[in-house]
Amino acid sequence: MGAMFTTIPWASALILLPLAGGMICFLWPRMVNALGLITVFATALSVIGLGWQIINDGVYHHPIGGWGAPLGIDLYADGLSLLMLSMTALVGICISIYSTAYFKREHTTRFWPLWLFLLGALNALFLSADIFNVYVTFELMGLAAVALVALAGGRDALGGAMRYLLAALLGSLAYLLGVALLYHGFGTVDIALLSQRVEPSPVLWATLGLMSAGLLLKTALFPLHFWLPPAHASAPAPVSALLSALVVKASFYILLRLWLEIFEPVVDDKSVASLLGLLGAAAVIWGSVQALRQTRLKLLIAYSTVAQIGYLFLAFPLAAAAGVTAWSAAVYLAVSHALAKAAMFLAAGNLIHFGGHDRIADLDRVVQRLPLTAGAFALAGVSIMGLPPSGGFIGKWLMLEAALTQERWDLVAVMILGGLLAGAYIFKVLGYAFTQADITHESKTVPASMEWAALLLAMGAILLGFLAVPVLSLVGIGDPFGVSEVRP
Amino acid sequence: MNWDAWLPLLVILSSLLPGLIIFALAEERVRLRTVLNLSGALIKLALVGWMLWGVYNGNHYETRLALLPNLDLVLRAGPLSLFFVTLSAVLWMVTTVYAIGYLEGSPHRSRFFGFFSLCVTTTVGVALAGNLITFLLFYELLTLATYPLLVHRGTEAARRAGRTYLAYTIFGGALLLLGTAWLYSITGTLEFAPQGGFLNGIGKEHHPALIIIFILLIAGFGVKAALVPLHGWLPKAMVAPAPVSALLHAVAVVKAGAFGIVRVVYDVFGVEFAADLGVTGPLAWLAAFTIIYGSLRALFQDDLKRRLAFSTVSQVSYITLGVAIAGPIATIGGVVHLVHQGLMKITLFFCAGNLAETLGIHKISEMNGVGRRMPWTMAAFTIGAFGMIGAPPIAGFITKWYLGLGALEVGQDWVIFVLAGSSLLNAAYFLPILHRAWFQEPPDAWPEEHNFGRKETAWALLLPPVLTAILALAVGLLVTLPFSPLEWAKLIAAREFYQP
Amino acid sequence: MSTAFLYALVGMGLFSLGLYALIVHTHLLRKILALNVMGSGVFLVLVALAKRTGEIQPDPVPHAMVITGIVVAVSATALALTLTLKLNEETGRAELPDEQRESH
Amino acid sequence: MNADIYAILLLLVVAWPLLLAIPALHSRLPWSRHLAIIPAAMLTVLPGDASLELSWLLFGTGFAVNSETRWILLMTVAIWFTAATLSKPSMRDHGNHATPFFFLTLTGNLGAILATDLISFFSFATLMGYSFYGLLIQDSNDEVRRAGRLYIIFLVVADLLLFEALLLAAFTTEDLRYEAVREAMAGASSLQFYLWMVLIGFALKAGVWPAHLWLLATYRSVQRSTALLLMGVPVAMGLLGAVRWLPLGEFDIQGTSEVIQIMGIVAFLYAAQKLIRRPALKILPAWITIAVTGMFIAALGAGLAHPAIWRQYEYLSYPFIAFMGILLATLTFFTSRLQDSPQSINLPSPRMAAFHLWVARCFNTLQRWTKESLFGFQSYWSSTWLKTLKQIQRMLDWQKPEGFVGEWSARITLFVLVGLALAWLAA
Repeated sequence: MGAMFTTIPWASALILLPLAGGMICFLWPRMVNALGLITVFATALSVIGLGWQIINDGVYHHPIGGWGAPLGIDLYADGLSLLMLSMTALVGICISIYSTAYFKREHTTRFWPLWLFLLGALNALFLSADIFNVYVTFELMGLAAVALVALAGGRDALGGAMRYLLAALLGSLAYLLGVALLYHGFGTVDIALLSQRVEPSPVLWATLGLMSAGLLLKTALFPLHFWLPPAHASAPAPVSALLSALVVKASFYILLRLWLEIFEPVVDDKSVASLLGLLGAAAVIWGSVQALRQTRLKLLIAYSTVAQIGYLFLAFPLAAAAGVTAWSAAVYLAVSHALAKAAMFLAAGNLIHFGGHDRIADLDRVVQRLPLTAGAFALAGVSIMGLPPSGGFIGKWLMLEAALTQERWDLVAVMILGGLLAGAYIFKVLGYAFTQADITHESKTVPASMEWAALLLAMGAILLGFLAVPVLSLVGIGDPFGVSEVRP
Repeated sequence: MNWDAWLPLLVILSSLLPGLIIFALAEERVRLRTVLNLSGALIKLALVGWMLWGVYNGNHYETRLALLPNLDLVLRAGPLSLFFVTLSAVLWMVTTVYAIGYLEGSPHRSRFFGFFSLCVTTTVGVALAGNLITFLLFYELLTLATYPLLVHRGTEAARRAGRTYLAYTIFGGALLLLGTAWLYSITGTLEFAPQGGFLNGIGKEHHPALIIIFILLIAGFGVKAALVPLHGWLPKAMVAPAPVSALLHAVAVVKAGAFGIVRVVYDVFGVEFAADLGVTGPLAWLAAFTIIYGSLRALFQDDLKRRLAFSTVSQVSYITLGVAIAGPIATIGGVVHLVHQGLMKITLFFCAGNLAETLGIHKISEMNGVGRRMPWTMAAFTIGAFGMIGAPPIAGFITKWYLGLGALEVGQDWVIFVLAGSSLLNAAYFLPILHRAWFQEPPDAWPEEHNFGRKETAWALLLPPVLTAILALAVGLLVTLPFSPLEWAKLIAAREFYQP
Repeated sequence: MSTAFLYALVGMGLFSLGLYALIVHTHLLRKILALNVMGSGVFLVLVALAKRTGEIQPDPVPHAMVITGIVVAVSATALALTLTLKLNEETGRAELPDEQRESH
Repeated sequence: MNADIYAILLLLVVAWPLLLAIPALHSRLPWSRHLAIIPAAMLTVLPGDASLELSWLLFGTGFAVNSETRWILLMTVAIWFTAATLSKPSMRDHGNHATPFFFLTLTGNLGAILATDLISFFSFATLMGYSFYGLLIQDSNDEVRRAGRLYIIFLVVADLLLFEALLLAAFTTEDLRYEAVREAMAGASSLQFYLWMVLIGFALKAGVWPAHLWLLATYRSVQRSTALLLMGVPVAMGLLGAVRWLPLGEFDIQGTSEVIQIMGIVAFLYAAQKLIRRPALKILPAWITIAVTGMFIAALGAGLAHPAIWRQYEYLSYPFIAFMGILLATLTFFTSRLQDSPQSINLPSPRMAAFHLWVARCFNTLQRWTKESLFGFQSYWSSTWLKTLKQIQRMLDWQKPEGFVGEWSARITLFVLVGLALAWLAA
């Protein structure tokens, strides 16, 4: 049984299942909800299967069709990929459950195929072993995401989608140019091979610049974040959740991989890492301040994403001396942010669904009627603020530890300040849960599945605070952070 | 199955689980909610009693869960933790009864009692924390659990107070996080150890950093302990319902901060090491200043609860003062005040709540002759007030006695003058209240009188303050009996702080 | 300077030109065109650099990439055009709307 | 057997009036005020010494009765009995708000007499002192209230001083019974400090000149039964406390003892001078009290200077206090009977009024200063120079009320301050 379990090509299933599911949903629009849910659950099962394989046998490597790089498509999964895949599966399930109740009939037929394509693209991206595949999955992901944003219709959503599309394409093209140069320079697109072959050269520098620029644009790092708030704020709630939780993380994941495997060992100069850290710090402050200034709930959450992405980049300047700790921190922050932010957007969706608007100042009537949603928002907020016990706290703690061992007081200050600002904007919303408002407002009921989906995600973000030891040991499989240094 | 290892966790669960169930209860299920509340409180009391007996006989109770690599979540029941746990368990019980009476018929009770239970859960967690990170975890949770209680009324004033509270506490939490992480990066451990065992091996070059860490930690805890100038939130927080104020001032928030200071000085740094660093002296001065300042401000408040709040600012710093004087006897005085102040202050707040709830009295200027209308309530108030002044044989006297002796013992005679000044000011702001209540003629009509038949007020409102007042008197009168707070504080000092 | 390198430089030029146009122009159609120009530039670089080892047979891999890239570019352009049309229906203009306004 | 009865009786002396303080109880008992004194009266007439150790109470309490305390007890019982008779013509005690305070004060008084150690004495004296306030102001007119305020201020300060003295004693010796403290304090380094704190503390409590102000004020204004109690409660207890707390008969304390003697004599002369100038009849007993307490203080000073003499005559001090109490009470009783007309509730003397004005002003100024120093920074910065000048002027104003500096009260204050400074220097 165990043997059979390990022989199934789970990784391929991870990509093919959602793509096939998307096609079927497209062809069979009547049962789209059921089909979609089945596909998502099957995909999640595949993640468990793959996890089983990786935990038992170590790093997973699979050339599809036996072609091998550079022409064929290689699949590669280590602890880091597995974590990302699990995150995608978990968030995906909750969002899928939420979506069955959220969308109207005519929207479901469009939502499900697009979402399943997006899921397939994400899985493929996390499993990719070569940089060109990454480009293709980027594009698939990007196009599906843009279409999903446009799903809401209306001026804001279409404008947001358009902005997003332009930014995504620009980022992809920059990245592709980088791929071209890398291939020209070192003759392969396989990440593992590249990491053996690269050496300092002008080509490498050009590549570094182009790829980083493209990926930063896609990750929406300050000051390239301009497209994110309109897109994330105007999309339908589950789509916002997907974008903020998963899509942004995908490009960060690639940047992380490239940096770890290709650039970091070669680039002696610390200025690039410092620059990334600086931008991250600026993002934390700027995003938080902007979030605090917003009067609309979804924009607030979107700007919070801008800020939280900044945290991830603080790991770059810290990695030089405290590699494992810093990277673990970034990854942990990314995952807990995914759970928490998805929960937040879903909660916001509930509030909008119930009250018909997302003006923060008028939320009081709404929040009190939806205690579960308020709870979800609050729990997610705890993680975003980095308060214990939550995944966000663990991530922040590790990051602080890394910064403190190197006495990077500037970054420490940024982290602390970011936490304070986060507290301010989270409680700006939560304060309305406790006012004495008359309930005279016109309102619709919110299906229980929508409330529970948000709450489950938020509880996941909290629970992550207690799972640091197993999760970090899982990430360690395959030694993705390269250096096996001893912790202080 | 070794139950000893899970007892601390069970103590926490005994209020956590009822709290979570209460959240899910419908508003009108009063009976079930009451049963849940009270049974949780009783179970907790029983567990705590069991552990008290065990620890007295030298047992150890420790729950340990992995939180991070090399960093565990530790719940440990030592004498000091149990001291605080017992206080919370007993006063939780009393306050629950009071809250049930106080909130009868008001909206959002499920929410209230849910957060109420969470609040106690986190307080007990703070008490049982066996290392700094566990402490930090529960300390931050405490902030989150008390916020909904604070703004429970939902008025604009309540929301403003809530914002102020958060601004202070989240800032304090950030300082604490920074200090904790920094300490960890230097030492690689955060375990509480008597005499700050793990810091003794730290080289001289780290001493400046350690001083800053001490300041950070004390500032972080000082926010909740309302050390001047970090006390601003406390008087504003008076908009909360009376049981919340009572809990806030006597058990949960303020006390958690003071307890944190005790932990930092004794179990993180170690009192001798802290004295070597030269940080206890300034802390003592700050505490002394807070004591005087709080009393001075209290003089000018007409709002009863605000006056009591400033009185808390002053009184809680006795604990800090006792700890910072850094002698065995002063330590006993400081530690024992954790319980003494709790008993006295909770009595005063219950009484203030009774006045507001029964007669609509919120201001001291409205209190004329109230002693004739509500003799039992005001008798309890009188005991609390005299205790605060330090009149023998009430609990507050014992504290001042030990603080004074402790200060003499280590040659810090100036503390005596601070104590005297504080007593004088306490008398100056409590005696006029008592004079009004007992000796002025009552007005023709009270501001907003509720009818309780022949009784002076509802039983659930009357019994708690009377009980806590009797306790405050009893712990002073029966101070030499075993298991009295003072004897237990001596046990703590002997076993944990000043081991031979 | 080899011909291939010249082509690559031209590709780079196209890329830059497209980028400039993308930023400067407000009309969406122009932006889409600019993106396509950028794409062509990248493809040109890829094709040109395929002759990288000095062998007579060029490397097939970049060509495969270009084909994939073109497919992607076509679908992206299609999506972009659809969005432009929708946006035009909604606002009557083929430009990006201003940043979100306060009220709906 | 006999010892058990004594033990129960000793406990009852204190516990019984305490129990009666509960309104539900005393309002149901006839002659409750008299009943409360019964155990004490019984103890007075029973022969022999007895003691009771209550080690579980406080830091270990004890009650004892012997020939010395019996004198005091006798006096106390007599005064309280008279007061009870005077104050309550009716049998039932219903709705009188002062009654609980009557019982509480009684408890404190009896407890303080019977207590065998410093802490118990202090505890009971505190109970007595604060409850007595309730008796003082039961008439609740303005003058009474002013007098009550004076009383309570003196009481709080006295208690503070005694608390500090107690701390010093506890720091020196573990055993806080009277004899042990006497012996220990005689050789202690903090002796001077202790000495002065005890003296000033009890002088404030007993209304010894120059702290006689509250005594005069209250004596003038309260009703007859309470005026009677004044002699037995604060005055006699203050003197008793001084005798018990001071390290008398142990050690020759040069210098300080002379100062004390001089102060006592000055107090006596001052009161005598007043008496010669024939004050109103009603106030006469108060001045006599002040004269007598002055003499007593002088005697204490002598006792401090000559331990041998003190040891020889120590046994006399208790009957002296007792007789003094009874005498003064009787005097009070009769003078008030003589003047029992409505006009005798006389107006405050101009001097007293000035003093009250001064106290009120001081208090207001203190309040304003504190307020300004606490909150005034902002307004200070924003205010114009003129405003600041005005503020300064206002702050200076209190120093020159018309004719005030020529008044006694200022000299008295100065005197107290000098005393304090001396004590400080001596310590």
